[in-house]
Amino acid sequence: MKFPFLKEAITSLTKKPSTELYPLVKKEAPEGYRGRIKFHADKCINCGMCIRVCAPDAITRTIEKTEEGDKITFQFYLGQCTFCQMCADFCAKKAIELTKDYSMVGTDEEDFMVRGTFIKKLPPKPPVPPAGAAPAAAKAPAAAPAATEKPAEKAEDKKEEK
Amino acid sequence: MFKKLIEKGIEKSPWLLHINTGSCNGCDIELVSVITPRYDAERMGFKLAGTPRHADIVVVSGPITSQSKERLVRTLAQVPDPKVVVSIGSCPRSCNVFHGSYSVEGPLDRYCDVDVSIAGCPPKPEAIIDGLAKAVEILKTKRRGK
Amino acid sequence: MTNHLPIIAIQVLFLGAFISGLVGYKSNSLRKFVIFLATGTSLVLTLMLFKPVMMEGQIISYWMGNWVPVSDWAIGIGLEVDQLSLFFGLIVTVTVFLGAIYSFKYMSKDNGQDKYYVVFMMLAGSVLGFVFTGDLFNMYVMIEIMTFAAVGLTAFRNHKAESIEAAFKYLVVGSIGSSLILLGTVVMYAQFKTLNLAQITALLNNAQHTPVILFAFALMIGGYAVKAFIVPCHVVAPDAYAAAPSSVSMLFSGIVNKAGIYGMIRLVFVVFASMNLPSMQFLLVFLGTITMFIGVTMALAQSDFKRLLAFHSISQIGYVLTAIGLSTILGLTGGLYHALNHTLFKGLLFLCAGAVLYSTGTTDLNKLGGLAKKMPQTAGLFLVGAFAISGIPPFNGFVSKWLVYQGTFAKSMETNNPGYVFVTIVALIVSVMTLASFIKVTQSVFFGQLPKEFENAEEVPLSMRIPMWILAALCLVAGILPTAVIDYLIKPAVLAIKSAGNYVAVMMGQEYATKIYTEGIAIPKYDYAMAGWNPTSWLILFGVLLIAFALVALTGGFNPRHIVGAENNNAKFDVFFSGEAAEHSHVAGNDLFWGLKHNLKGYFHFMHDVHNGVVNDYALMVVSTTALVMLYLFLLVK
Amino acid sequence: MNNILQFLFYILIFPGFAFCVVAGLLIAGIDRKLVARMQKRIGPPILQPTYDFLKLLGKETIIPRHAARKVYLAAPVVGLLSLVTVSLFIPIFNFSIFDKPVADLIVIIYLLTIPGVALIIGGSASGSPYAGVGISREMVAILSYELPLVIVLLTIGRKVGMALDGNITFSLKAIVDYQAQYGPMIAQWSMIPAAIALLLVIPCKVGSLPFDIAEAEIEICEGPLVEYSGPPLGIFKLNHAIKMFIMTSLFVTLFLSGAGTNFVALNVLIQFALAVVVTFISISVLKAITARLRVEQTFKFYWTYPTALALLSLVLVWLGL
Repeated sequence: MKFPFLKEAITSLTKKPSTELYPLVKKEAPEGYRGRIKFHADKCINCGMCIRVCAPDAITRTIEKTEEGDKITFQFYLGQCTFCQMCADFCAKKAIELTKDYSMVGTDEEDFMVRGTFIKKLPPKPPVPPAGAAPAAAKAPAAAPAATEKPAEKAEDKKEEK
Repeated sequence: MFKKLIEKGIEKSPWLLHINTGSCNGCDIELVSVITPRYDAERMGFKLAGTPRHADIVVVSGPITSQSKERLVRTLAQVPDPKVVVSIGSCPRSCNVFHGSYSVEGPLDRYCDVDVSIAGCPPKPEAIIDGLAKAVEILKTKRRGK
Repeated sequence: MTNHLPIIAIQVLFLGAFISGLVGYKSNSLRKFVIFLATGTSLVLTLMLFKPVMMEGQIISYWMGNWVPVSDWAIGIGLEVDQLSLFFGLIVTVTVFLGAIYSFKYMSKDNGQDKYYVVFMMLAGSVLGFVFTGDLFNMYVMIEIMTFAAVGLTAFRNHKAESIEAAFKYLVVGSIGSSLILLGTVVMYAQFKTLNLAQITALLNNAQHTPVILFAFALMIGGYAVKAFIVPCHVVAPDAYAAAPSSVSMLFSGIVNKAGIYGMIRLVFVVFASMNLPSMQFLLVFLGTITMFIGVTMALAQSDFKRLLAFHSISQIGYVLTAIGLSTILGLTGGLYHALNHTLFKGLLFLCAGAVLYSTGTTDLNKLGGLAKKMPQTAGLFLVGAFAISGIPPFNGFVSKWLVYQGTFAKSMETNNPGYVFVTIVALIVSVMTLASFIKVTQSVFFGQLPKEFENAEEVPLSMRIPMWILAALCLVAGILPTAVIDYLIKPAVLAIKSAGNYVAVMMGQEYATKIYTEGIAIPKYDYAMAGWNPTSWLILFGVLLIAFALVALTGGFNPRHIVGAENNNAKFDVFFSGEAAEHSHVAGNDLFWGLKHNLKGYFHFMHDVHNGVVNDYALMVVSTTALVMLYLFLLVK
Repeated sequence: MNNILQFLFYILIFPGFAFCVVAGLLIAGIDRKLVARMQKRIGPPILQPTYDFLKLLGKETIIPRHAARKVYLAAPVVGLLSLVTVSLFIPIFNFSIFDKPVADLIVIIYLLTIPGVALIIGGSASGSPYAGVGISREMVAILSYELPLVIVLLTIGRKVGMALDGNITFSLKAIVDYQAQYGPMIAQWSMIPAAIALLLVIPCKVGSLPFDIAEAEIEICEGPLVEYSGPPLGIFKLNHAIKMFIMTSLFVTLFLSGAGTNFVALNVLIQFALAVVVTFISISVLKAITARLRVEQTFKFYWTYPTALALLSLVLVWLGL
């Protein structure tokens, strides 16, 4: 009969336990951990690539037509997510981020929803063309960032659940 | 006083029953790691019970496959009151990547009230500890409500 | 008046056989009445002997036809009831009475009942005659009647092949035993020209143990070993016990093998007065030890309820033989106590087996299960019997087994012989194994899941339960009042064993005895008192604790609100089977204890091969045992 | 009247029911803590068994459909009662509640089998196939450890009997007196193998880890306990804890006892402290470093090593050493 762990057991008695006191001492997840999704609605351009790459269909998008433009809501359902980071990787604008927050505990569905809403303005109605088309075409790219500025402010009220 | 003592006991000694309903074992391994020396859930009184009759908290992992559905329902019924059902990982919540499969009959809330869900695929052991702590609170309120 | 009681008690039983044969085929109830009256009268008569014999210490002698000894030479047949005889006589009458009551309902499904009762009463009368008689040849006659009655009863359910087979085996081996006894008797008569036990005792007291006497002695030991089913002469017992109706199996274990034990005691202690020889003590202790060990291990391997009980009978007889082989006061007390207890609990267990057979039609442990729900009383009574035989306090088996352990160990201290410690160890292990095999029966018959085909099983009728209740109550009484039992039953019997001189004096007259026992009749002392075990105070403790528990329960410890019934059709009350639907998944008796059997498989295979069922081998075993005993006696007993 | 009250005090408070419960739960808690520390864990609080017990009192009791109701509910209580009864008979150094010897070692051994039997009968009555497997294992375990246990006790009886009056004695009081006179039993080198054998028997008797084949929660769902829930389960767990205390306390009385001090309270404390030490040596260490054996391995183990040790002791004592 051999008791290979006898010595170790006895010596462990006097040593400090290797247990982490988790709920008392908070713990940071390691670098690269894929936790709760954070959606930066201000960066999103509604390309829909994330939806296409999401294997479990955790991302839904609703589009409401409003006067100002399309009110677009991205909804990430953490209860369905595999945390594979595909969406973040494929996001051209880096609007999706998987944070290190691992503690995702909830009692109902709402606790697992990450939503982000922004309004995609309709392209401005083409004004009566002034003298030449070329300057108008050159102006439009300059106007586009200004147009996205506004919805970004509105996106402040996006729901960011803890 | 007796009631208070029992409540204290319930708070301090929740026993878990783990049901795997076709999970990929990711969550199961994380749950087991909760009772390893590193996380040592036993210091909070958690213990893995072998049978539903001993359990207070039922931890379900996996999408409910059609094979396991019947067994799950029967086992859940056999747990004595008060009991709390905890779903662990995304699968019982929504079937995750398996949803829509011909052999999956989830999600779990079709068959019982899920009291606490822990998201993650799989959740980190710390998250499981958080979820179980929440489950204990719910267990206490359930005991009081009786 | 008291002088006539023994012969009347015997004759009432034989008369009962005769009358029930005459009138029995006419009317069921008349026959039952006759049987009840006969067995009841016999019981009352032996009970009436209790006061003069057990309490006042009289020894009753009765010369048939008043053929009293002429000039110190016994010519007639005498009955002599000393305390030992009465002790066994009480066992016999109680067992017969309860067995008869049980038979009324139990046998009602069989045909040919009138014949059954005739043979039944013959068996009863012969054993009572055997223990009351004071005549060597009469002993042979009675045991011969007993054997043939037993064979007839074994074959009673002759529509089953097993019954016929068992009866045949029993007939062959039993006849060999009887012939050995007869041969021994003949040799004794040739030597002493008398058949009276008392006179032979007296003559042997002064005579040398010549080879002829040793020859006769060995033959008789062999013969009575067959009657008591002592290993290796036990081989027919399991078949016979299992094949006979349960009320008869109860008689077999209660009185038939007790008759063998009584014959042994009477011969080795009183007639041959040989038990102060260490070699004789060793012989009996050795036989007893292997008997109890082989009996119990064979029982562990059985899968039939009654066969299992039969092997336990053998095992328990081993205890009795071991204890009386010690030949100390403590040992004899333990041995006789265990003989009494064995009758009580084994009778109870056989009746339970009968009840199971009555309501389900089988005793196969692998088929039965879950009967506790259908037959709660039988299950409870069976548990009492099982605990008693396993020696769980406060039942009676504990007391007597404890005396046996004490006795063997004290003997080892006394003689400084380590062999007796070994006997103690074996006795304790055998006790645990007994528990194991009864756990097996409990699990496979009464608990677990109920097979579909027994869903309509019912509790047995009241008249079958009454004897079981009485036996269970006696088990408990003998367990919690050991001091009373020892004072009134065991102690006189033990003293009677030890005082052969008294036996002679009563039968042949005081003058004759003093002439023979020139240095005076030794008066034995009973130097043992129950000290280490006081069950009454223990029981009081138990009661107080129980009350305390009841209080806790009432004040909300176990809130009855939480105890949920199991009557509705909810999955919640299914047995947990890892979520599977509760199909029939009863662990059968054969599959229990594989861990044990696996480790001892060499031994079990050997035992399996020995019990091969070939009658020739069995006869050979009996004869060679006798030969070995003879050899042993010739070589070692001086 | 005074006598009865005193008797009631003995039974219900000390050294009976209440003391047993407290000591048993404490020892079980200490054992769990020690095992955890040996595995480098923090481990549950010492009161954890108490919490478990209290919780189980508040749970629902489900009686399965196949169960024999009365036996099923009575079994744990009978086991507890017999354990409490044993506690009354074990002397704590020179303190014993009976003046006369009422029960000796064999009685105690038989009474100590009752909790095992109660577990078996209760499990059997629950009607579960897992329980069927469990009870068979439990029974084989009883068969296994009983052989060395019996030999150890006979050795002690022989040793004490030879020293006192040449007569056999299994009286616990005589054993304690003997130790008061000649020093603790373990100090005699011929008794050391017996002591080791008894130390090896204790884990199986209380059903702790290398030998907890009957209650293997992973393979057979806690065996006989599979269907129990609520208060009856709580009482079984309590039995388990009390058995731990009683077995270790018995070891202390048999091998480490002596005259003790004049104060009962101090004696009790010493007894308890020694019992904790014995628990540590024989239960906790084994539990921390071993994995579960199979049933036939357990049987083989007990009928070889501890039996050989006990026999060695018996032979030594027989030779008068």
